[in-house]
Amino acid sequence: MPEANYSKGEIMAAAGAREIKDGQNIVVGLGLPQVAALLAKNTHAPNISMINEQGVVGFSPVDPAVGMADPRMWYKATYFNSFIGTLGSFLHRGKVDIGFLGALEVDQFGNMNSTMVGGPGNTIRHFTGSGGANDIASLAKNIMIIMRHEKRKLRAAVQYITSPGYLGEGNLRQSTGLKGGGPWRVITDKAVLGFDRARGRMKLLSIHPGVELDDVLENTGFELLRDEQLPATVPPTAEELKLLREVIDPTGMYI
Amino acid sequence: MPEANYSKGEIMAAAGAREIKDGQNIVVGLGLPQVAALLAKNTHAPNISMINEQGVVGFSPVDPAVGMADPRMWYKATYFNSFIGTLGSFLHRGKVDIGFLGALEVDQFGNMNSTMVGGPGNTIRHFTGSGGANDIASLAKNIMIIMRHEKRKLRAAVQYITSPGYLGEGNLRQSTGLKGGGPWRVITDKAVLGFDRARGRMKLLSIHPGVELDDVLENTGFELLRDEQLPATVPPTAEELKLLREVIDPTGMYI
Amino acid sequence: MVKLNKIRSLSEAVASVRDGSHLFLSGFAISRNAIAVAHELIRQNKRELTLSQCIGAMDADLLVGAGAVKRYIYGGGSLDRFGPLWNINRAIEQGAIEVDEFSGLSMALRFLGGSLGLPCIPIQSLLGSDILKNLLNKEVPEVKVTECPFTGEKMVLLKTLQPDVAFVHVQKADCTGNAIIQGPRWDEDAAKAADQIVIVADEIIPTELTPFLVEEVRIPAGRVSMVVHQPYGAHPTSLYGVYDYDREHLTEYASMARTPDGMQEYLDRYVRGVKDFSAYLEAVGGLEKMIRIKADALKKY
Amino acid sequence: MVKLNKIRSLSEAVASVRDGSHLFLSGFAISRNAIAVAHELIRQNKRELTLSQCIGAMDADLLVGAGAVKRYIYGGGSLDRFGPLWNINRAIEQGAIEVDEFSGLSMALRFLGGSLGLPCIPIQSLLGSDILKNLLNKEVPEVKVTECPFTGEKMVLLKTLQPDVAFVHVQKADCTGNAIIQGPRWDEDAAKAADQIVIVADEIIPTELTPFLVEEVRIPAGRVSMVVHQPYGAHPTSLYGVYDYDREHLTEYASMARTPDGMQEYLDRYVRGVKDFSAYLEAVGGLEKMIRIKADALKKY
Repeated sequence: MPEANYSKGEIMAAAGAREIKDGQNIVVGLGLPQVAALLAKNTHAPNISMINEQGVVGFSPVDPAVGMADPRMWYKATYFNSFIGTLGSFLHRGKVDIGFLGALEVDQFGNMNSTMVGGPGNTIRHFTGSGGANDIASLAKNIMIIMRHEKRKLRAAVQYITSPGYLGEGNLRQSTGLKGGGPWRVITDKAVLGFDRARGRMKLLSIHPGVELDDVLENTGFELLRDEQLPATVPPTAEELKLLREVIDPTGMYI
Repeated sequence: MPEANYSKGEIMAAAGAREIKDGQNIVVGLGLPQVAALLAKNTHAPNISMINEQGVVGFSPVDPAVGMADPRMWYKATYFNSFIGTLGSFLHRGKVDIGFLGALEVDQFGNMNSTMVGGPGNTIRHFTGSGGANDIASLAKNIMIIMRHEKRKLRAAVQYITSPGYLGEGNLRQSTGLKGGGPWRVITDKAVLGFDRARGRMKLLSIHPGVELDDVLENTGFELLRDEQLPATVPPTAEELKLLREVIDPTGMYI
Repeated sequence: MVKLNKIRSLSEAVASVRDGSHLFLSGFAISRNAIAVAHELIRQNKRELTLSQCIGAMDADLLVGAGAVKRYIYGGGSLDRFGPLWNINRAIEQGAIEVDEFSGLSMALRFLGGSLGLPCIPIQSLLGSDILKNLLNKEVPEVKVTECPFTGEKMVLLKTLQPDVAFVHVQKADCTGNAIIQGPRWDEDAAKAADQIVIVADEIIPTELTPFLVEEVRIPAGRVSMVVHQPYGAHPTSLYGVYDYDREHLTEYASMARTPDGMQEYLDRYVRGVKDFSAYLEAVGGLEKMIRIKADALKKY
Repeated sequence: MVKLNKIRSLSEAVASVRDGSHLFLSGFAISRNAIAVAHELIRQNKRELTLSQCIGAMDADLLVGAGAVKRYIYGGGSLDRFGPLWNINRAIEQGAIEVDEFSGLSMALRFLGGSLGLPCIPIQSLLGSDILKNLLNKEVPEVKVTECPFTGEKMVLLKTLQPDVAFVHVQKADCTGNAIIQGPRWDEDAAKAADQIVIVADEIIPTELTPFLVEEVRIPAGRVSMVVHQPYGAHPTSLYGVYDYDREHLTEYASMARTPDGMQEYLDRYVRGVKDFSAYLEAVGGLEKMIRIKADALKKY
């Protein structure tokens, strides 16, 4: 296995960016989602609208930010409003093509937990909660999750459903009344995963160069659907790496 | 009877202005309502917020306008929004003290018609309809109507209830679920009328100087409640007349 | 970076409208009407349209007068002191169009709910009125009197509205669709309720400028399908800060619209009988008129 | 013309809050927090408060850490990369406060509905989640799963929220209460949902200037009860266009709030142990610090 000349963050950003089509409306959060979206915007998708849930649209950050509430994320925004102007008249109106989400845990049905995990004894540890995540998971046409590939994070069942995926096998999501399309991609540091949307289950789509299939399977807490032939994830191009390193994240804060 | 040194419009404006308290939120339309509110603002109530239903607040017009859609009405506004920002977050939120309304017809319960009247045969004539009038009548704490005193306009029953008053005798308005306080004053060119709010019926409060009681009663299409002692409406003061003629409506467009 | 260019000609944008569509036009009485759009819809002979507006305006009155409208959903309206909406009132009196008549706020809430993708929204006006009685008597109910399950209060539940296309005349927009509306914006939620938004801008600004005017951007590019550049496209209604209403022409319109024959003559003279909106602008006084109605920089009218 | 002067001191404005009130504070994570208000509420030892926010922020975390909060209604939150809301998470883990946890949009719609005086409003997220399951299990229901009577779609009906008092930190306001918010305004509807609005402005502008800035006025005077002039009142969180967040102090806060003892030490050092907000500003670095975090005119941070 040749040593790759790119980092895990870089192939994740590149894989995420390639899933984005020009002209789409995309809700992004801090970190790799934003990096992936900016990479797409700087290459094949210059006309995407990036949306920040609390009311910022069309921004073009030039300095690394510490979160969505950091005005660095709002630089050169072309629209300010409130949650109502983003999660309302974009998302609930059915006009968000891709919602990026992170989570503490994701399960085989794409359900996500960002609220709490059990601690020692009967205790719980409480985390960030939903923010807009539940709404985005419920209502966006496609959900893209970017996360580390670890068995404790990719679980058979999450401990708390903060943000619904397919909820369970079959058409449970639709019968529950959820209008968005549901989970669509999970980009990890080992693979690109997708979903069999009819069955509501996670499926392995490609493995990053240099990663073994067993490594993926062992670090996943449930059985992944997969085709017999598994392609390798296309690695980042020289142009993409140059953009990532020199323009989008020059201080290496996220990648 | 001494010849009055003021016009009917001037005593109507002055009588309307005196009903306004400082600091109130007031929805006004074109014409005498606006003149009355501006007179109050220029005298004892400098801190009222005047509200225009389509999304304009805090305006100070200096030129006569042809209607609410005329930007002359919006001059020096301090807030722009939409119907939602005026009829929503002021009116429906319960924060409008006085709503001024006009109407084709008003009945003894303060119900108002601005939609249609019967024509010859079985025909109807269709007019302006509600605009914000139904909402204002339903939700403002107090409704003030300024109109000409004619038997065909002050009727026992209106032909169409565009904007609800007390609907009928007794507490029908409350049991219908309407949250605003209902009709409160009707200022005509002959008298100031109010309501017995418990009974929901119109009541004569004062008669303009020079007008006979019989003149009022004959030109009202229903029986008016009244106390035995009826005061005369206080005529406009010299200061009020000066303001009306020189500052508020110098071209005499409305008064 | 290449920016998506959504600029289309007025005729291209209007050609995308299918007969039978539900349209929203941005007019309120005599202000910021989508007049150029109404003209082009008439010239392209679009039929069986449904129109919805919070408050009826000249743009809708033109379309009703031209026989293009099947159904009109609105909350009342007029041409302010220039007169009533003659064509709309006449069509209602004669039963020539289907009309759903609401109040200003109930229309505004139906659009707000539609802009948020909510299926329904409550209101606490309308109760006790003949407006509500008429609506409840209709075969296709879009209103329902009910109680709040939490407070027990009576309320009217309204079905929300989502027009197929909104045509919104604005002061400025960039070519990606970021639209600046100055002054009151009665039409902002209705625009966002629509499935497709077509911005008609009196002025196109460079995208580099948009971030500096961000506080005045009311409709974001991500919701906009097309941008039409049409100077004076709201004439003879006013465009706050850009031009005043044309008193002379509104008086002429209100006088001709008073009768069916007069209205047809108006349409022949100013809409059907002219090649395009530029020819209309010439017919109503051209450059000299436009200079005369230019807005004062301070007063904005 | 005399203009109503609603200017009050911070301590007067906060003194008007009754124990047990339901308050809204304008913070979102580490931006535009009502920090000066939170400090003064703590110094005046207000108790048993209910707080509600779309997204939890430092202002709420301070109040929970000081033991002033009985119930917190919110949609999740953090201090961005400075860390979690230590006090809030700890209080939830220990059952020390009542918590109603929603999502960002469901809180936003509850406030929007409250701002319009609607008793309830529907939403179509939450379905299928444990957030909804937890809320339905509560004794006082504020959510109900139902169907739209027009479309048959499933929806969650939410009881709307109307706080008693909203404290909203803004860039500029005039003395009558017209408040300018620049940048995103996650708090605009929540403010309008409240019965009383107290504007805390970093800068007071003359009323003569307001009409020229009208497009940026987000909360109108007619809805505002009091105006407090408090420069740097959002410190250490950022005020878009005025000052950046104070990285140094946020790091110190996040580190001290990590333990109950550390939090009490923080409160003693910076809140309870200082006379007023001016003394706090001196304690965190005074003029030199404020010059260092001044926002760049172009970048706005």
